[in-house]
Amino acid sequence: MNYLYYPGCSLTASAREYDLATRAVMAAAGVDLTEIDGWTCCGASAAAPISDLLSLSLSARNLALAEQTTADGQILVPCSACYLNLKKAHEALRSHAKQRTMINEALAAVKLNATGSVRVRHLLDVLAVDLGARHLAPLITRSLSGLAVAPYYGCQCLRPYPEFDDPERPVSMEPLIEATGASVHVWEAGGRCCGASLVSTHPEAGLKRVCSILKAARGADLIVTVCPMCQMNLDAWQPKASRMAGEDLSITVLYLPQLLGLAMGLSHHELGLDLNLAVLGSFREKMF
Amino acid sequence: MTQAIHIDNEDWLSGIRSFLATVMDKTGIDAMLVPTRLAVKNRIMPMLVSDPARLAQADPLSPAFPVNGAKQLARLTRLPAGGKLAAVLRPCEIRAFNELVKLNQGKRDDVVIVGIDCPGALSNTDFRAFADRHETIDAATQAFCATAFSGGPVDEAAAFTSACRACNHPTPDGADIAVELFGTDPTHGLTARARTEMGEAVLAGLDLPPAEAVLPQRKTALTETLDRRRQYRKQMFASVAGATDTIRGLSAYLADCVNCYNCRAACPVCYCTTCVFTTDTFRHEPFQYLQWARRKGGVKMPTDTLFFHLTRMAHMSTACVGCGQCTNACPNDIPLSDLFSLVGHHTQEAFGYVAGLDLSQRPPMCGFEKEEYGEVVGI
Amino acid sequence: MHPHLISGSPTTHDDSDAMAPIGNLVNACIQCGTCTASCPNALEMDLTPRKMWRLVILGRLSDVMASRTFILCSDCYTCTLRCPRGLPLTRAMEALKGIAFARRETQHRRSRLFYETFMQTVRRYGRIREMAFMTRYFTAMKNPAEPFRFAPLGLKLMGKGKVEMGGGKSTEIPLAALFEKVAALERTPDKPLGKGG
Amino acid sequence: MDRKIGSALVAGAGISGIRASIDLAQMGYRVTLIDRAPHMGGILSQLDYQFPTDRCGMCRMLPMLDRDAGIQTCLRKGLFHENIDVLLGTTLAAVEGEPGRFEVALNQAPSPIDPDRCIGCGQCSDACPVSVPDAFNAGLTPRKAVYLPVPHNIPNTYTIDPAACTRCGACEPVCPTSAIRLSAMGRQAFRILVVDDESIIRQSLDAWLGDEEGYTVETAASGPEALEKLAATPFHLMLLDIKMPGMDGVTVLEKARIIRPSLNVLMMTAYATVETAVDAMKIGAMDYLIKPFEPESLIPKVAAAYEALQKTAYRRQTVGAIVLATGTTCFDPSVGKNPMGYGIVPHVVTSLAFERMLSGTGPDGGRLLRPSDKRPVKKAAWIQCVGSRDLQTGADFCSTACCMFALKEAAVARRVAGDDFQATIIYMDLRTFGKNFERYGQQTTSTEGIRLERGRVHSIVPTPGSGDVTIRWTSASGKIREECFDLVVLSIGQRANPHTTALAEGLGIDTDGFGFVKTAPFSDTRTLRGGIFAGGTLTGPTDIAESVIRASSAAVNASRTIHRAGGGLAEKADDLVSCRDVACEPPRILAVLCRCENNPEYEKALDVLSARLQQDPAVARVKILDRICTAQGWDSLKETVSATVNRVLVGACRTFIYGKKTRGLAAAFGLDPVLMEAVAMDHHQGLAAPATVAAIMAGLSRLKNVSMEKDQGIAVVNRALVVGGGIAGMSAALAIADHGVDVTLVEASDRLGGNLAWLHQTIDGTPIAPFLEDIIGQIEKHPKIEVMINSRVVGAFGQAGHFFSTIETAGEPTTTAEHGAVILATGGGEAPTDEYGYGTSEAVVTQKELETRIHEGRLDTDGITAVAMIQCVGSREEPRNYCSRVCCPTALKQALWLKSRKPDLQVYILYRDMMTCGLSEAWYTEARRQGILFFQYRPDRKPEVRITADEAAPVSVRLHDPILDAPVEIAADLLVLATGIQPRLPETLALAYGAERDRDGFFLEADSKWRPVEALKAGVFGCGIVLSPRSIAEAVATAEAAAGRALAILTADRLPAARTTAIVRHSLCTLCLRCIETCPYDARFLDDTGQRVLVNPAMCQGCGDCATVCPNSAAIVEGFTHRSMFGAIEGAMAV
Repeated sequence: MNYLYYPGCSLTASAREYDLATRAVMAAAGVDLTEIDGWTCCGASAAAPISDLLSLSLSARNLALAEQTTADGQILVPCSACYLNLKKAHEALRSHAKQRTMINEALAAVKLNATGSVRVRHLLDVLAVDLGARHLAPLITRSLSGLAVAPYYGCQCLRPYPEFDDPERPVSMEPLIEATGASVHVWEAGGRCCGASLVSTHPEAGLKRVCSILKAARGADLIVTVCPMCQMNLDAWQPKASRMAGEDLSITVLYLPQLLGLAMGLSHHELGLDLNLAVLGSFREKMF
Repeated sequence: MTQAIHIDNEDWLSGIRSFLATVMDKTGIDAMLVPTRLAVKNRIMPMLVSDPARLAQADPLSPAFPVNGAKQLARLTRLPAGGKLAAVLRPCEIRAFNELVKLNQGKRDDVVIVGIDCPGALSNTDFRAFADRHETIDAATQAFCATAFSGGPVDEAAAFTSACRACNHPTPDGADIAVELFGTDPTHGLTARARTEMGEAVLAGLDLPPAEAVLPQRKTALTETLDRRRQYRKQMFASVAGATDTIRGLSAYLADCVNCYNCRAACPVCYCTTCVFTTDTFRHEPFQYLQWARRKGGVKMPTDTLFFHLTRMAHMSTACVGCGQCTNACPNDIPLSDLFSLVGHHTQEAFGYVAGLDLSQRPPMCGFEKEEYGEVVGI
Repeated sequence: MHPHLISGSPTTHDDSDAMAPIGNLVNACIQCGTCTASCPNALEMDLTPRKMWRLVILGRLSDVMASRTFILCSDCYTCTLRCPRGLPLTRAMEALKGIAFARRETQHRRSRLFYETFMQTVRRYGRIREMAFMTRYFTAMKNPAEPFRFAPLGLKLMGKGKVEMGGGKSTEIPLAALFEKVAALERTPDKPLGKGG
Repeated sequence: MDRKIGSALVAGAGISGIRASIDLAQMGYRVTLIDRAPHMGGILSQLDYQFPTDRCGMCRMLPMLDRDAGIQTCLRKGLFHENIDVLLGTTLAAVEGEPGRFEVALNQAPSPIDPDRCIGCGQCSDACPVSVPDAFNAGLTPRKAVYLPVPHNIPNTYTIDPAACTRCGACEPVCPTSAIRLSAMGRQAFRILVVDDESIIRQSLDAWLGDEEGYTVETAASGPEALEKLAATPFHLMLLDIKMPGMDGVTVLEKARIIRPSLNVLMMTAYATVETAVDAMKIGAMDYLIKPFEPESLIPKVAAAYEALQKTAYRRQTVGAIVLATGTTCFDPSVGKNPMGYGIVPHVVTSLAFERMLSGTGPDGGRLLRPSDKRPVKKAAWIQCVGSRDLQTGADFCSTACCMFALKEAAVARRVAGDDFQATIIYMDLRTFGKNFERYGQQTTSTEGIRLERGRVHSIVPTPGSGDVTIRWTSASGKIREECFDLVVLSIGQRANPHTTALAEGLGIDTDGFGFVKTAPFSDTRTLRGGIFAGGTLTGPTDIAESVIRASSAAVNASRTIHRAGGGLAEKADDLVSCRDVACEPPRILAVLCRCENNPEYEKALDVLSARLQQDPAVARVKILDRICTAQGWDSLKETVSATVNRVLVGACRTFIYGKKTRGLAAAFGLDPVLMEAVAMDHHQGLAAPATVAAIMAGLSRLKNVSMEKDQGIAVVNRALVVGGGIAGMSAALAIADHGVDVTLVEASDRLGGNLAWLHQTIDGTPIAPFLEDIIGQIEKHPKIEVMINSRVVGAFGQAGHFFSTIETAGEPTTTAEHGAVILATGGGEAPTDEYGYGTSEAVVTQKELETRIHEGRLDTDGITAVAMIQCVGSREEPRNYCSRVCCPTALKQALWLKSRKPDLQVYILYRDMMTCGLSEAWYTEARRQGILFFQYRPDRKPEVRITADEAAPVSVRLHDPILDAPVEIAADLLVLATGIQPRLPETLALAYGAERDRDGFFLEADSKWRPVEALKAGVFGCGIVLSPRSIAEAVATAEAAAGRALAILTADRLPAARTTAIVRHSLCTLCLRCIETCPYDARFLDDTGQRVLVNPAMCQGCGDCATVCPNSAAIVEGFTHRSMFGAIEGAMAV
């Protein structure tokens, strides 16, 4: 299996461990990742309000680069926000002739042209559908039994494009978690919003989202995420959320590939576990 | 609207005779149905009187109650009679007549009804004995009136029928003109009061002096009478109910019945021209009688006596006015009226119905109500 | 309360033209309130989403701009998913942010600067350099207290070596040409991809 | 009048199909009624209660005239009519030909259980090891793979669900009557012979085709062996190897074609012998495969042969016209993007499941318990518009029935669960748009304590720590509400039947984007192909009453097609066999008892029973026959024919069979059918059970006392009188006249057309004037229609079959018309108003005035910038407390028209609940999209209108906007008031025909759901807006429905009286008239002399109310004389 790889800005900085773990787990699963050469920011959630065309063009630029590498390839995207932006651009290129023309007019300025021939895939989509528990289970060398894992999907890998999971009640992570021997923490918050950039821009509103998710995770040993924004909101802001809630909401938060990697016997160094902001001592003792 | 007149200076019997004659004369009545002494025998029967002179023999105050006059009046009013009619009736006769009117057997509009307070009546047997103890029928009536309306005993040998003792409607509420006697001194004349517009029109044309308001004595006498009757009625109901609450008990109660059907003939609200019991319906196949005999080892002949009474209950208990004529008619002294009053009381109660009182109240089971459907079939 | 005056006469309309493209997105709204009940941030909003859409449909731009409802949209797409009319509500929210930024609404300055600074970083480096972005943002905010709000987080990230401290020229892919071309295209009279278009 | 006979096909045996079938059967056609399901009744088989009665009542659809042509029984159990053949498990595979002569192919699923043998004992089900959710109980209970589709069906034959059945065979041996043949089911019935010398090939083909694909496979290792097998048993397909030692494949093929000429043969060849294979095809092989091959290349070829065989088994017949009534399905929330917790959160059920929970045949015997923990439900919420009005689920339509459905469910639930039951309905618009719906809604919500909440729920989650359900919605005021319920009911919408598209494609008719069948303009039932009509919900979601109306409309249109084509496709009716006159003979009864079990107890019971019967001198003979329900048994019954008996009593377990066959049996005996009596010997009770014996003895007694008098019925005047020359009256007149029946059409005004004269166009832009001209043209040139304008009916009397009407025409002498039926189509008009400043300003107009201005080109759109419309003016509150249904679509129509003329014109619509039911919802969506502004108002907070002096905006409307929770003021150039429709049915006219008006003055129908276009009094019909407010297409549908129902009378020479009718024995009658008063069908009346009570035998339904009130049996019902009743009682008592 071979995928083009679009890490996105976060994975080069605040979510470096996500990048490390993704690459490590994919390698262990025999999947080749080819990073798109010269990729740039997808525009995140900031471009669209400024300009739709800009937002689409920024993402399309990356699709164009991908097409140059493998015209009928598939891009694996670990970041949900990047995934959504690339997907929107892909959708515009595929389904809206007028938009395709406009985008390519803009891309002409950087001497690129995009057709939308590559497919955009979220990391979770690839893990759950292409690999699946059936493929991953044989790679598990270390059972994580005894751990209760709360699967946190966030929003943008589920919505608005219901590509690989039920956007109201996602389940795609469950077989993967179960494959590691861990149990799934049953909760309703898996697809609820983490607050996204509100946590930075309007913390009084955003932190409430964080609080409610962390509260719902009570009883779980850890939360796993598939998006750097979600991860940051759930781990980095834990102290602040705890203060806001007036109770200790600390919990270990890992990226999904980190959890899988642990079960596959990869080292914490390979998985970038040292970079995580919220790994409780108890968890550390148990696992490391 | 009530207009009342006073009839004075005479004894009641003379007073009422002169009053009826005045009504006939002044109101242009062609004929009047009134209890009257027979020319051929010292007996009282309803008579259709067209000659006002014959009213000298009229005697609506006598305790004689040979038949319920409602049935007779229905015959007179069923179709246009070609003349103006009046009728003098007991309260239970009026009630029975009203039931017949509802069943399209008579017309109320075509007749002026004079009703008279009723203290009760005697069975035919008792009346004959009572009458025979007096010189004349008039004397018997005078003797009766002397005590009856104040609640005293009528005669030592003669007692009111059970139906009368249990009657709770002794005043002629449905009449056009009501003659009030309860609580009144026989020597002080009597009061006739209009109860309808028609009655009012009649009285207005008589040139008789107006009466006073209702006397307090009347109220007292009525209250006492009703109390006494209620008590009797309660006891009577209890004892009949106790005796008939099983099929066996009921069969015993009616055991003396010989299917003479007299009770049915006497009943004022049994209105069928041909009763189903006199049709061929109950002339069973001989095979059938044999089957019955085979099944039980023996069957009482005539058959269907119990069924006859049950059928009559089913047909007329909602219309039963409790006049007592069934008991009066029974040659074998079955206290039928007690039983029918009891059953009538319950069936009428079930339908929120009172027989004979309100002409505008339709008899039960007369119409098809969609809403009842669910109740009846239970869905 | 003074009634909102609405009438067919455009003079009494309140800059409704500016919102017309958004109106086209949400006109079919039947005010059922699914968006409000679904929105994770509805409780923090001054206008419920339903109320805000109602105002958008009624063309009441200033009331909408005065609200922080659309700024508080965290792009979770739950309302978009659930809207029985299938309206692109999240997209309409983004478009409202765009209008507010373009109008330089003072009450939304902080958000605007956050977004604008972000894009400037992208324009200059091609990728987001978190430190550079934050520095620019705090400068733009001209609020000396602002950096402290993020200080603990920044320090934590730096401690983990998770913030690019500048340098690393090799990853710099300036996108000014693309930004300018887009701007030029949007200036042309026929702008099929204008805000919310 | 043309007397033509023909036949029709009705596809779909739900309520609409049943209605259409009965209508066609009553008009004399032979009807084939098919349904894909193994049971009748469609979705209504699952519903026990319908509003407004909150009961069933489907049986009211049964024919009231000529009742004896069918069996009067609960329609949810079955439909038995001598003109209707019901084929279940059958689909319409193909249609060829032209209107009037269609060749149809019907695909009947082979039934592994022989319905003639199955006695419904259920032993097969007990033996079946498979358990699946029972769709009948909406999955709330399990059932076996062999099961009863509907517990109350007659005949209640078990059936096998091929999808669930594992073919384990456990059921076959336990069946006491050997009714089950699993091998007859589907692919298993397809027999394949594999002939190959290599055992590996034989084995793998056996595995692929037998084990995997489910065919029956046998193998032969050589040519001779194959030929031996072919000679012994038939096969459908042979897979034949070419290269075999001894006899080669081609030789085998040649020989096989002699033994089995129609055998399909598929050659298997190596690459080297392809040429031989090609030659083999020349001598009759169907195809060849080159070895080695994969299952993927083999299986389609086998499947094709199988399909081809299936097609040859299609039942083919010729019909004159086709009515499609295949209905809709319920929306399944679990498949959508928003499952609403369904299938996820416990105690979230669909409205259909809730219906089953309330049912006595449901999971808990009608006690309202939660599905999983069986806790009584005391607090439930209904969530409306699940899968309706939801573009996310592809439903830009309103399912129409769910609002009333929820109100009914809540009301019934409250009755079932007690007064402490709390019901909450969360809705978007409460669409109480039908006749009496508004009052039912108001009454239900006030007296039944049902809480209504305007809102749309989204979040549905389990309440932590309990089995309850927490839901969240935004209240009208904007507050976010969260509440916990024992149970949440999803009011699921209707969906086009998924099979409709394929059906439509096959028939060459169109469907819309939602999968509903498209119809011709101004019709709800004419598909785009002549001769094919659609009833019920096939053309768009609707409720029961409208489904029934559409079904009747489709039926009458089908009938017109057959007439136009000349009719005459029906099997010839048997000539009436002359009957022996046995009236003067004493009864000599042949008693026949059926034996369907072979065991000593049964034999003993039969002996006892026959001895009992023989005791009666009227019984001439007792015969015991085996299994009369089988063809063999029936033949043996016919062999007992003898002239020595003059009455026949049949005691057997399934009397419905004899009900249908009685006439045949009677003919065999040369006796009147009334002398045949079939009595049910209930095998569930046992033959010796007192109830069984009692039933037989009662039957004996009925037979002994049967009356042979037969009423000759009433002569029919074959003319219809239609009162009212609007679209409804004209449509009805045309539908009747097209059948060759004369019609007198009376119109009060000086021209035909009614309201259509001022209507401009429909909401989809179809102009109305050409349509009206066309209709008037048809009327005027129709030789069978006599039009009387400037005329009115001033008096009438008579009965169904023969009415006399006095008609006054301006300036002409009064005439009297004699007719067999009357259709009242006097219509209605826009209600007057003086609200909202109407009459004080030219700027305030009604919707009619606006339409007229548009129609006459008097509306100057250039001069105006804003138009406001107020809906429900004087409607949905006393005294006009009903929804006029057309006003909301009308407002949308005008608004969209205005917008199309002048896009920047502002249009404001002030409404209470938008009543855009069915497919008109899409116009609502479109209007919103176009920027038309909608403001909801409550009746306790109505808009206030001020007429200003401002010329630029002469009208100012103030109201409270509930969403903004703020006052809003609208300045408009024009204010349009929707005042609704009021009927025009003079009381004297209604009374003249014995019809009644409802409290709002509309024509009172016999039953709002089941008999929606007829009065309780037979022969009197209503249609158009005199029935209730409706659109043009809906009015036309009612007109055609009324015409169809009237034709059931008008096409007969005499109205046949039923066997069981009341009579009067005048010598006994006392004329108390209680019987007249009590008769619910107005069948009794006093003759002109006033001295005799008479009965109209065609109208009498034999209910016996008269006999009950009559004290002396002057009123009796034929067949229920005292004698026979006593005998029946005696029979019962004698046990």
